Amino acid sequence: METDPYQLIEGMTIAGLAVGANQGYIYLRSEYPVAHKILNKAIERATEAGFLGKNICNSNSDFFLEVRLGAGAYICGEETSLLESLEGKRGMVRAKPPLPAIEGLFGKPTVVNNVLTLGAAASILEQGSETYKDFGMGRSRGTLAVQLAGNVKRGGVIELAFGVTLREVVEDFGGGTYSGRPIRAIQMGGPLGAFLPASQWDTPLDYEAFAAIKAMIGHGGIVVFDDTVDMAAQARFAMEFCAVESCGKCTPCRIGATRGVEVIDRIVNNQDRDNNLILLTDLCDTMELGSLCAMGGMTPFPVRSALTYFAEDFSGESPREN
Amino acid sequence: MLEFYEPQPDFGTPQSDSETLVTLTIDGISVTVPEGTSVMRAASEGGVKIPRLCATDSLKSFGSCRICLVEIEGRRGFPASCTTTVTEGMEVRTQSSEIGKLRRNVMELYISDHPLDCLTCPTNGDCELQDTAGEVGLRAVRYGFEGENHLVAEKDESNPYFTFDPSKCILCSRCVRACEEVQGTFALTIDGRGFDSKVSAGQAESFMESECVSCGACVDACPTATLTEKSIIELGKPEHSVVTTCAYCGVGCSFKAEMKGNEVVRMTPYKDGKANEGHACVKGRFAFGYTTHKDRITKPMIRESIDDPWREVSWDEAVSYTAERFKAIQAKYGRISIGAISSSRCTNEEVYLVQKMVRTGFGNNNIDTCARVCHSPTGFGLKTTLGESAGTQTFASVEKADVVIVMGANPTEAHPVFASRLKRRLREGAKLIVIDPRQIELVRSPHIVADYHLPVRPGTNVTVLNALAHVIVNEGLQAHDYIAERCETADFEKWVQFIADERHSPEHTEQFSGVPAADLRAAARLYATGGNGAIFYGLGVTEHSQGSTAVMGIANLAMLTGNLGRDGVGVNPLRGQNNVQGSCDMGSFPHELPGYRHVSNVATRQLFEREWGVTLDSEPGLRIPNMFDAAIDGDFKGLYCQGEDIAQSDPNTHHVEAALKAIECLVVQDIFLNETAKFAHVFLPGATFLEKDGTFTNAERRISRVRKTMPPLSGKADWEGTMALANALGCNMHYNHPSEIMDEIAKLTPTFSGVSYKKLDELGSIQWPCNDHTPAGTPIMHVDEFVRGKGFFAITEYVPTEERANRKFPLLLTTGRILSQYNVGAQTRRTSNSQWHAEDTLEIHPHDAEERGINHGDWVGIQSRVGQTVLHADVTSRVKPGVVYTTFHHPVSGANVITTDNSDWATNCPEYKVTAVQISKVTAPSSWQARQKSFDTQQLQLLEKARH
Amino acid sequence: MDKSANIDELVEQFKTLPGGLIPLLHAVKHAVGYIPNESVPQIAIGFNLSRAEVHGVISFYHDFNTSPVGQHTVQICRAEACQSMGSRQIEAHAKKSLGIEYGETTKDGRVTLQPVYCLGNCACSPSMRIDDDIYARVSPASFDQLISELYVPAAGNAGEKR
Amino acid sequence: MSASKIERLVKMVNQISLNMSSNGPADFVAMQVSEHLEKFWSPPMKNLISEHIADQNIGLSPISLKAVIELAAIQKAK
Repeated sequence: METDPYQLIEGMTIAGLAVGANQGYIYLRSEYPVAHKILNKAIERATEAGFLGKNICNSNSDFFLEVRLGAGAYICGEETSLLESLEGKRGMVRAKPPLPAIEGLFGKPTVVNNVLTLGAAASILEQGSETYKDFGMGRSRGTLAVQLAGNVKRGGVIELAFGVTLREVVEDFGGGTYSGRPIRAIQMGGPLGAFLPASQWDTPLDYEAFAAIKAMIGHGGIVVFDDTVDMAAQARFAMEFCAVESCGKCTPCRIGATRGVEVIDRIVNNQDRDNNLILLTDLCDTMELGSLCAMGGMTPFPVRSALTYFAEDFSGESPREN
Repeated sequence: MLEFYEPQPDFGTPQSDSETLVTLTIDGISVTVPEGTSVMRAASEGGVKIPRLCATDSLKSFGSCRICLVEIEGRRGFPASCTTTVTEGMEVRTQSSEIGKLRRNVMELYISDHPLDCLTCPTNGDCELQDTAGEVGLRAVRYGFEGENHLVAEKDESNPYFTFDPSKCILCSRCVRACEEVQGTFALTIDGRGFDSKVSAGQAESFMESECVSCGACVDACPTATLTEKSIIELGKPEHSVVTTCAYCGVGCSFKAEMKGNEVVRMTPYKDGKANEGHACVKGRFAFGYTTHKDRITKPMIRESIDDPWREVSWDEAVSYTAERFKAIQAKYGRISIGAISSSRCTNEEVYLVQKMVRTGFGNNNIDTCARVCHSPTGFGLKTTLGESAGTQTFASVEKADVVIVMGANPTEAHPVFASRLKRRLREGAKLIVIDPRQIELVRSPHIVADYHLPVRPGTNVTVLNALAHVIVNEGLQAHDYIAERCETADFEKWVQFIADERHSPEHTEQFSGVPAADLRAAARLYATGGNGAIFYGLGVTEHSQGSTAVMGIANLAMLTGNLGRDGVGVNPLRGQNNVQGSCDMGSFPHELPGYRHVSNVATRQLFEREWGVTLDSEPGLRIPNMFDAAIDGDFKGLYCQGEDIAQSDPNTHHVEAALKAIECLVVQDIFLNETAKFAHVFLPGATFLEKDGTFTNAERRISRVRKTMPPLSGKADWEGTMALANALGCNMHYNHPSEIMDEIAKLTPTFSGVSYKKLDELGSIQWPCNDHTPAGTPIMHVDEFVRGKGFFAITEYVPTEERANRKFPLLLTTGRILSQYNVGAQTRRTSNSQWHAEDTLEIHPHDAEERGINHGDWVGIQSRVGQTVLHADVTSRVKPGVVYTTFHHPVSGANVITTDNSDWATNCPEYKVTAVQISKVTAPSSWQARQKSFDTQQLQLLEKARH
Repeated sequence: MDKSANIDELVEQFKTLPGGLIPLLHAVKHAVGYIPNESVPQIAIGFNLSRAEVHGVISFYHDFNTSPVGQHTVQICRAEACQSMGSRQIEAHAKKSLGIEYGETTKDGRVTLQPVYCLGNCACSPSMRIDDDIYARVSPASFDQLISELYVPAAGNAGEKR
Repeated sequence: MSASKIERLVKMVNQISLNMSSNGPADFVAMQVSEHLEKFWSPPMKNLISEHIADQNIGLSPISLKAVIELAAIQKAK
């Protein structure tokens, strides 16, 4: 969006033409003021050049594109919450069905995709689906724009075919940690992604392979932590983040996340430790199986993985911040 | 219908109206339900209860509580049964150890932020949270109670009727959704998000400061003690309940009177009541306290003159005293020197008895009813054009309407439960045309915008109706085939000649009505071409010198566009009081016997004469205004007035007071010493709707049972009082129960011949006509043909009212109602409803106010040709320049001191809606108000003497 | 500035935009610095919503503050990538050096401190935002430098602005 | 400001006539007006207005007068 906004604009236009939509919205987080300026400018230029608006490229088709700014709500990345927000409402998650493709924005059928998908559309059309399909492995075809971040020497976005291992990405592309200390954990797929220990770094970037280890590729974000990380604090943060960003509609997420923070605190403080560990597992089950959307449903991923692979950090003996 | 108290069954999600059926198995039980039904509802219908908290069948499924999760063969995870719809062959399991654990764990989270005070909680034993915790088997809360919580959240006690205790809230949003989906006010929201979420009225303010209209839908929807009636907090859970019908407006809502012994603990809207389907308003839901108010008079009283103190006497003495006085008056002044006025607040049976007493005991036809002053033009106009004096539809029919015209009615204030239905339909996309001088709430309010608001100048309705018809005819938009098939074609041709004339064009009528021609044309096209068109109208149509003409104009429009005789269309008078329709049906007019049959008709008369054993007068009696005139002329000397406060509600108060003072024996039967009773010689204590059996008939012709919840405080229900008086006059009336009166009505009235209490108990309610052809009643009238045969297009010439603005009286005053108060306020003023509306004010446009140096809140004098009163000014652009507006709920306001004697040409319904006035800034109440105050004080002292 | 008149203009501008409430609220915040509670009724009328609904929307989104904030808003990223690069130390330092907690404004009204969850600059963590500028690789020292520049009229930009 | 008995009745008849004035030719309207009076008015009112047929000064409009004459005939026939 910041360096090649036209790729997204083109992708959305293609998608719009494909489904017969004549209005597209880019729902952009307000935390990205730079992207906001660039996208607006790009849309303005594309419209002036006849690539957007009425009768685009003399095709007798119209496609209008508008950037709508979020207002500080992570949950609005969830597709139904995003639609509510675009409608000018509280970003509360909708129960599905109906799926947005049937009844979406303003009650109309709506395609909701992420930037990566729409960004890939133009090159797929240009080079043919076969070419795109040739990349990747198993059922995960094509490429993934990996965002390498955190404590890493060379961070940034790398577009790779599925199948490369996490270790290759972090070590070969990233060059190890920024701090120069050993890597201890890698979080893959955003704040709701699992923390992976060294034993799992050889997992290839493939949806099925990640699902098999109860992790996810998600949006392709990779965050590297060195050996100073306190994984109990990270687990606690996952719950805390969920508590801060939950829309509050469903009970497992609304109350569960807050209780999660409290239970983890009791565990690390050695209060009735064994029972609280059981309770935390129960809570993770409840959130995972009972939540209305992925926010509450996936918050247990980082928590459980930290608890499983970095249990020593929950002993209450490791030095913790906060 | 007396039953032990039990909440009504809740299927969890609304009913699907699909005609396609789907069969599935739930826990091995085969269930067949309409497509679109939720798994939860299907389970309920199959006898399987799935625990839930955020679901209730009055609201769309929401999916937030996550208690109702189930397993479905072939689907991953645990779908919520409320948001999952059934599919053919689906196999659902509602119980398993995994589900059980999940539900218990979710419940554990709820209870970790909930006070542990079940035993002392006001809804102990009537709490869905408590029940559900039991159902899921919660035994411990492992999180403890030390964590973050909302237990110290402050209570909001601002609403007089219910408490909001957020510490008990589980954030199911049922209240918020009820306010939106059921009531349509959108006064509630969730403030914040995540764990900090909390229910908020308005902008995180108290309920009373917010947009809340206190309909109670949120209280009904709340599954916990968060929103609880104060009466329940004070008195505890009810032990039995009685289904009855509300005694306020013409919507006729069904309620469960929830009782402890003879005390009403609360009134809850009855889901199976077809008029309201489980919804209510602030009056019916909460304002029942008047029934036991200390002002109730429970003993008969008599006095020689209105300057004498009252004397409490026995029923026997009061009744024989009255009979003797009446007989003496008749002996002295003639048979037609006495009469009676019956009440649209009383039951059908009571109204029937009053007219029977007049026609048999008084020996004349001097019987009229308060419908005279509200909807008599409806009776005349609809009978003339369609053949029946009643609205054509059910309320539910509006759910099929595509274009709705609301004319001279303000449903959100006066018919709130119907308004909620209407608003729901409008939110679904139906179009709306409002014809009203004021910008009523329906013109613009949250999620509602009228497509056209035609701000008609008071008194010119007929020009607007004619212009609408003119556009339809001249643009060829009429329903040609429908008219040819169903209407009198020769009369139609004559009418077309009349209406097509240029004098009815919007461009020409604009000068009278003030309605922009372009808007009017567009509205006409919309109504004629927008699909099902339904017209709802109120007293803003009838209470005019051309009230009857306007009603006929409305019927013409509906016939012209083929909008009669099916679902979603029709002509629908919104009746003011609970039993206006019924009181008219029961023969309360001086020219008509029950069933709208003229007294001059020999066969009809003979039918009644045989049954009643007397000879009936074949000539019409006096209408209410005629009675007043005759009283002043010295020809009318005795009046029995039941449940009607003519001194306050009838126009030109000076004139009415003069008439009342001229009456030698005025008998008032009421629950309070009302304004009229202050002029009375005999006071017979009335009974409230809670104290008697009977039936009310609402605006959709729906006859519903009124059931006794407690014995009459005075020892006699109103029908028993009337019967005693009738017998003292020599009639031979012996009824043991109102059902016997209904049996007599059914015997004598073809439209009621199939009605009986037994059938009412079976069906819940019946819309007349109910006879051999339509044994279950008639939801929609004129389906195949009009009652009169062919529809008649009446000529509706515009005749300007004499009440015109001029230099001396440059503004036009019109009147209306407000939500919290009811009519003359006798009931609602004796409840906490006055907290919303403690006084009547005068609405005046900022421009008119500024010209007169009037500021918001100033005392203003309102001078008409007949009188003056003083109110506080409410400077607002709800009214347009040139128009002022007030309500008439408080006696001291004297709204009728300024209204004139003008009345409808055909029915003498007073022209309440147009009074030319001048407004000026003043410093004190008017001389009438001062006199009223001292008279009031004097009369209350005379009452006190009776009580000691 | 007559706030209410200005807000009326904005309401007029946005009320016909589908889903225009959130763009309006951004515009009001931009014009006034916050969303005054007194403006809710006029917004509600313009958008044909209840006051409750408008309030519900405002209170849902972290961006929409209903009371004035400092001249500058400083946001420190708390998300994982920044945590992996020491954002917790930056947080602690920021609170201490400004003498305020999250959500508070310095006594002189200059700076409001807020947490933020990801500024999209994760490859160059830790990040912070001052008004509409994002800064990367923030250290306690560069934080102090950036803050001190807020106190210099027409300050140039130091630090590693992206 | 109560008008006298007969003034009130005259006003009422004239109002009815005016409202029916476009229903057809004068004779037809007069007949409709008289039917209306017969149907809705009480005998003393009918009698009083009928007694004033000959009185030119009470202010009945031409159609009203015609109607009252017809009404009087109906009354007489009873």
